[in-house]
Amino acid sequence: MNAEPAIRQHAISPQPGQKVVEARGLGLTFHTNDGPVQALSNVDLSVARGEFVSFIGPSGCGKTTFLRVIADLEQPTEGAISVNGMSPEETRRARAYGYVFQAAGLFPWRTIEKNVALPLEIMGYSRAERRERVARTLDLVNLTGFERKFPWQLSGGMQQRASIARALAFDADLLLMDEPFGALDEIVRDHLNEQLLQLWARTTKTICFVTHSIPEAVYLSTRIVVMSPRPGRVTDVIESPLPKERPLDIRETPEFLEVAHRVREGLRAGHADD
Amino acid sequence: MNAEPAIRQHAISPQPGQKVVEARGLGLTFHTNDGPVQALSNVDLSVARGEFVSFIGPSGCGKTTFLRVIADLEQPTEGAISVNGMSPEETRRARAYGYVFQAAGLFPWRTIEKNVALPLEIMGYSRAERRERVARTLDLVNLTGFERKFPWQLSGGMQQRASIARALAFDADLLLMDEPFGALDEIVRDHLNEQLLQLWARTTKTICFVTHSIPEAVYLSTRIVVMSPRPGRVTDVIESPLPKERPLDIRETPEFLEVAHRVREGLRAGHADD
Amino acid sequence: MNWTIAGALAFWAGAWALNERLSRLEPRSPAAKRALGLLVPAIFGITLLVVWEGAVRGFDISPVLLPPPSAIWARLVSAVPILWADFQQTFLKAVLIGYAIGCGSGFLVAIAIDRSPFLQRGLLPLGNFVSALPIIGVAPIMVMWFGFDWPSKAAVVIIMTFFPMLVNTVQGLASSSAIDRDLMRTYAASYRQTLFKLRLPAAAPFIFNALKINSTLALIGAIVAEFFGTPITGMGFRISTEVGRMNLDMVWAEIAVAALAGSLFYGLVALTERAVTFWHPSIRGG
Amino acid sequence: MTAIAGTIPSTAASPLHRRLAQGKTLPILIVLAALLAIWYAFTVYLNAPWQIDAYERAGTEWTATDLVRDTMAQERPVLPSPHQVVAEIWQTTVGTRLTSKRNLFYHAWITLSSTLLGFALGTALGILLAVGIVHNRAMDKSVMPWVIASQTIPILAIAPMIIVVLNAIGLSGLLPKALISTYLSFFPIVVGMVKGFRSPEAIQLDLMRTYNASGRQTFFKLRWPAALPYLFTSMKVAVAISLVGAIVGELPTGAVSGLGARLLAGSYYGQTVQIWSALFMAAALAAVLVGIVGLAQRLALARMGGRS
Amino acid sequence: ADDVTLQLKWVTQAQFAGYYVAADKGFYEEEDLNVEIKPGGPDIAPVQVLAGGGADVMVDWMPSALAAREKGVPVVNIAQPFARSGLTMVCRKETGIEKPGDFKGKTLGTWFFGNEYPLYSWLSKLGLPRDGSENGVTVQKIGFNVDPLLQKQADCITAMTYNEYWQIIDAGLTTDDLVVFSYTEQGVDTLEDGLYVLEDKLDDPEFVDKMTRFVKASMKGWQWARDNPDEAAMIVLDNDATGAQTEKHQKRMMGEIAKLLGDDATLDGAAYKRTVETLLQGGSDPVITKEPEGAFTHMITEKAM
Ligand SMILES: Nc1ncnc2c1ncn2[C@@H]1O[C@H](COP(=O)(O)OP(=O)(O)OP(=O)(O)O)[C@@H](O)[C@H]1O
Ligand SMILES: Nc1ncnc2c1ncn2[C@@H]1O[C@H](COP(=O)(O)OP(=O)(O)OP(=O)(O)O)[C@@H](O)[C@H]1O
Ligand SMILES: Cc1ncc(C[n+]2csc(CCO)c2C)c(N)n1
Ligand SMILES: [Mg+2]
Ligand SMILES: [Mg+2]
Repeated sequence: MNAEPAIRQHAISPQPGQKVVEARGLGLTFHTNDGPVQALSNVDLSVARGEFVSFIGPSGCGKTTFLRVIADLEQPTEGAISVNGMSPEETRRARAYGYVFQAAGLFPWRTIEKNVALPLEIMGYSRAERRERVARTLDLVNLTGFERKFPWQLSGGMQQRASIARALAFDADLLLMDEPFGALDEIVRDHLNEQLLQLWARTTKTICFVTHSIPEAVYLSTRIVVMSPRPGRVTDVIESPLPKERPLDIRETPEFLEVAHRVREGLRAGHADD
Repeated sequence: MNAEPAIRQHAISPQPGQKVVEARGLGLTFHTNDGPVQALSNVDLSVARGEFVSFIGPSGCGKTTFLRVIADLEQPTEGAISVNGMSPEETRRARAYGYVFQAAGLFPWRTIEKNVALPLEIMGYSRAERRERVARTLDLVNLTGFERKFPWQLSGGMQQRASIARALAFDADLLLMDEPFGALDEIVRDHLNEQLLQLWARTTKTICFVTHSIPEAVYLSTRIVVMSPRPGRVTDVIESPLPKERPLDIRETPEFLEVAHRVREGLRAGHADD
Repeated sequence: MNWTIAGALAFWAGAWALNERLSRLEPRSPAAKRALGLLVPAIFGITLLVVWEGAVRGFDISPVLLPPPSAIWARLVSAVPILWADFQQTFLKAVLIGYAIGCGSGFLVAIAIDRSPFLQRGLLPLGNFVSALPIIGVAPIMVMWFGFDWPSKAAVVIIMTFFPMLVNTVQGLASSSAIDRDLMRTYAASYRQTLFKLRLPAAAPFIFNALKINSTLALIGAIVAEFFGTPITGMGFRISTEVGRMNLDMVWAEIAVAALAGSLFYGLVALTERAVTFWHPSIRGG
Repeated sequence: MTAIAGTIPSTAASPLHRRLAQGKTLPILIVLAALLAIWYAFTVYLNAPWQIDAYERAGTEWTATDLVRDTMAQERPVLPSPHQVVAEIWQTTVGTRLTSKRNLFYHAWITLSSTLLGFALGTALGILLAVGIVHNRAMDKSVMPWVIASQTIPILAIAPMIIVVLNAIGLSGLLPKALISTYLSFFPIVVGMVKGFRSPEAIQLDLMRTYNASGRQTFFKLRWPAALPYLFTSMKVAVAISLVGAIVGELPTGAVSGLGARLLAGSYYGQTVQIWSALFMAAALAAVLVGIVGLAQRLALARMGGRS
Repeated sequence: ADDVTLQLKWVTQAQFAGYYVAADKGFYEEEDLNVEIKPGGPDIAPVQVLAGGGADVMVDWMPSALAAREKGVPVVNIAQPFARSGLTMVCRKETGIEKPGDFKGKTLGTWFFGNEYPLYSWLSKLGLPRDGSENGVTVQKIGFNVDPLLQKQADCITAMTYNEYWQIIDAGLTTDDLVVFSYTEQGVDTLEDGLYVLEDKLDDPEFVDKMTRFVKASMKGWQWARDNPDEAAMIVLDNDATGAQTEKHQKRMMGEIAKLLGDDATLDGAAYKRTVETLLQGGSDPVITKEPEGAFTHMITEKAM
């Protein structure tokens, strides 16, 4: 991410150390055709500014739901949550976060570049800046050359990358990313991991990141939140002792493997509940 | 997969050692609004009956396209391909394969159990057998309890598992699986990897499997096909020296790591072309 | 501006404010929700009637142009037997039968067109041809062919409802997604299986559009067709006859019955739609 | 590209042959021929009773050939034969001065102009109402039922009143007629567009929410494009109904000109052939209008990356 | 010049030749009038147009005018150019009908819009119920054309001497095939084609003057049409915007119309009484329930003649 100077801070920048996400006794129950489904139960968590927090847990445990609550896309049925010291709704209205959905969710009637430009159009960026940012972020995710294609002309991984580009095109202080690299091969994934880490280190972004890959979680995060199966509860929060500066081969160090092991144990404990 | 006796062989069972997939000089070019995109170029490959072949390669290199050609969902523009010694179309008409798509593609108007029952209805299974098979495969992918939910009420990973169940519900001799475990956590993934391997070992199925995970590819396959970026070519085919019987901890043996290393090198070489 | 009109306008303003309030409420219980769903349009409707009554009285509009709702109501209650007989003749016979056959044939032709590319190219452009066979041209011809009684009205209804169903079904059948069609291909599903298990469910939102549009179109068609020759019952017969006798209150009583029947019919179709296409984002709450 | 025989469809056939085999012309011609044959058969069948009656009254001997010939040449047949209609259309279009009131094109033009005006107004009104209904809960709850009720009022019954009222407030000419078209055509648009505007997937709406997009932005960037397939389908229905409305609207304005007037006059004076030629002109007009909407649909959806 | 709008009861045809002639020959201009003639049609109730202010004067049949009056639209007959009714019931001879008594068990098609009342009072005179039974008749509403008779969907239908009757003849039936009953001869005639205005307007002397001139010029037009029927028919043809009328038919219609015209436009009291009686008798729900008052005035015709 070498176009650093162009990246601007948004209006609402919480002070360092301030809590970006603060959940207390959070719970959420869906009401479905055959009975209620409790997706989250009694979640207590706080994320400080500048943290990189990964969420890991079995499929269907409520990771997406939790991210959606932060993003004000879902209303908790119990407990309280504040984002940037405000309600999630105020944060959303301030356009203070970028969200990468688990499914790409591209608009089929827009070309790739138009899809990436969508948030920029909405937020009122000038045409020139839009062009520049679209080119930059598409390059970042290795999609240069596919600007004019429509989504269905792209492979699954390429669609996912386009949706990552879309969320990175504008500079939100808080990034909510739901398995963004799930459909990517190891090499591209490593590359994007590095890029994301650099972006995070350079700016004061806070990142909430859902992943299924233990090495990815350990490599990227300052903290790893392990969740248990339904109803989603936080069973373990693991602080990473790794330095901020992380070359790719840090993944072979004993510290790294030690953290990875703890995460795996945490996950296993959760599954044993099942 | 303990309901083994109920699994029946389909009408068309190629002889052992017979070629299930045989591609010669295969190429495919898409014509798009801004020029042709060559997705596959000069692919030569043959897969023998009973093999477990993994395809690995950078995002957008043509893995999905190749699987689609085998499944007669895409017509090659060059070269020739035969499946089970017939044209792909004949194989499709004989319902000789099961396909797991990269996206779940569940029908929103059907509950999960009805979605899994869809191929069974089409192939004319009796009601009782349908019920039995749906229950068994949903259990296999850990979705018991969600039979009556609609797709949009499931998490991303759960939807993917439902689509796997749908492809396993009937017993095709050839399974084409496009990143089936991409959205699953490590534990569930390990579990499904084991299940799949057992199923394969027990029956005489041939499996073509696309994945981005090198350990997964090595753990599962008898052969790993490494593909290069666009236009998709086969750059390396790695035979696995691992025994047919593979406990999970085989992944820590030197042989395993050696194969994994070779795959990684192959991938890297491909990326360098970029 | 006189007091009657001022009063009507004041009522309007008040009702509007009330409705804005009511529709903001988010009642918990489903029963309260349903009650609210009925209350709001009812208030709107009452407002319309009050403004109408006020305007007719306030501006002293001649009763042969527009009778006040109160007069219409009085006629409505006093003429129930006639209205019922007309309703039977027009709605229960011509409308329902014509609707069923018209929608049915539009649907079947759409399927036939979809099945055969040959017909698609040959029949669809000709299908457009019947799209606007004007009712006043067709109605006398149908009377000539099918006689005075309801069959000729049903024939007009068939012609009117055919095209909306044809167009919507054709479009709906084309609306299933590519990946879903690929899935059916992998099962080597037969045409029928793909049709019933994928393409028709996916087409349902479009098909219901046509069913809804046709539910009102059928009624208009049957009533207007009766202007061109009938035995001496039927809603259209009554309307055209009573216009000639300057009994505008009877005309509007008949119109009120038509509006009520049409709305209920539409409501029934809409309810069925909710039940059948519950999965569509428009109903699931996208 | 090196084509391998057998994998690629042969392109050897001549262009003309291909055009005939794959184009629209041949199927249309065949279907048309079939319809014509049926029509001729019905002409004989439906006109025969009158003809036989005439023979008997005149006491003439007749044969089957006579019957077939004469049923196709009656002056006021129950069903005119196709060639009678074609001859009438030819004679009243090409065979008459274009500006003459006897020219069918003149009448078609009168009807077309109010159709188009009414259709434009109806489409605009329908879209506006749908926008209101989708964005405002009070409107959704209170207006929609009355929009439906409005459609159950037989227009032909209230059209005279509408025209009288409009005349009283000084509106006359094209607009009152067009308003009848509007009244009929806005409804399919409302129904279709409410559905269309609500058809975006939840995830797409969520995405717009994360951008805190305004209602306007969500509308123009998401709801509108997502609703286009519904819009065009509704417009096809609406333009056809609009034509019906224009023709109906011609009656209470004195039915002095337009296809509606021709239909009516034909029916008063028992000129079946004239009725049928006016009907055909109306149907042809409808086919052309629907065809134009279809073309617009194909162009628009292609631009939006539609898969064939 | 003063503007006058005339609303006709029916489409442009020789039935209204007098007015078209007066306009065409400048008779209205001579009276310093600027007359706009609005054709009618099946969907136009002239009374509504008059009440809505769309016209100053209308041509209407007395049944509908009297009905409107009772319903609260006070229309007044100011002149009655047509002295006789052209309404007939035409039957096919082959049905065996020779006299009205033979209607028993038959199907009669009639126009509605008030035309059913003379028929109803006729039937009640004959003692025939309208219930469609063996001993009664079936009444059907027919459109304004003669197809039901030609297609044998009805045994008899209403027809005007000047229009529908000739359509039946043109269609190939001969006078020998038909039996024609004139409503006048059956004593159930009602007055047709009179000129009506709104009552309160007659309080305005200027309006009365305008109408006087209008009636005067119109009668001049009718006189001219009676003297030059073929030319009058051609004038009507010129004014037909539908382009659907034929010369032959209009010339013949003009000839028949001439037979219905009175010597002047003064309403004949006896004919008026007969009309009212017929209407009051009309069966279960008659058009008018009580003797109308002030439904006509001779003021205008007295001044005009
Ligand atoms: N709209 C909904 N209606 C009903 N239940 C829902 C809905 N959305 C999610 N759920 C349920 O909530 C639970 C948590 O779902 P969520 O999507 O948060 O899981 P997840 O942790 O993101 O899983 P995955 O890793 O598979 O994406 C699941 O059991 C799911 O079935
Ligand atoms: N329908 C199509 N039209 C045009 N181009 C297409 C189409 N489908 C795929 N492509 C192109 O073909 C190439 C190969 O796509 P494919 O889906 O096979 O990739 P993949 O190897 O499966 O990638 P991934 O791992 O990201 O799913 C891509 O460059 C893509 O843009
Ligand atoms: C009350 C009443 N209103 C209109 C007509 C229709 N109409 C007016 S003149 C005429 C003669 C034929 O052209 C016809 C049919 C009617 N009969 N009775
Ligand atoms: Mg999720
Ligand atoms: Mg792929």
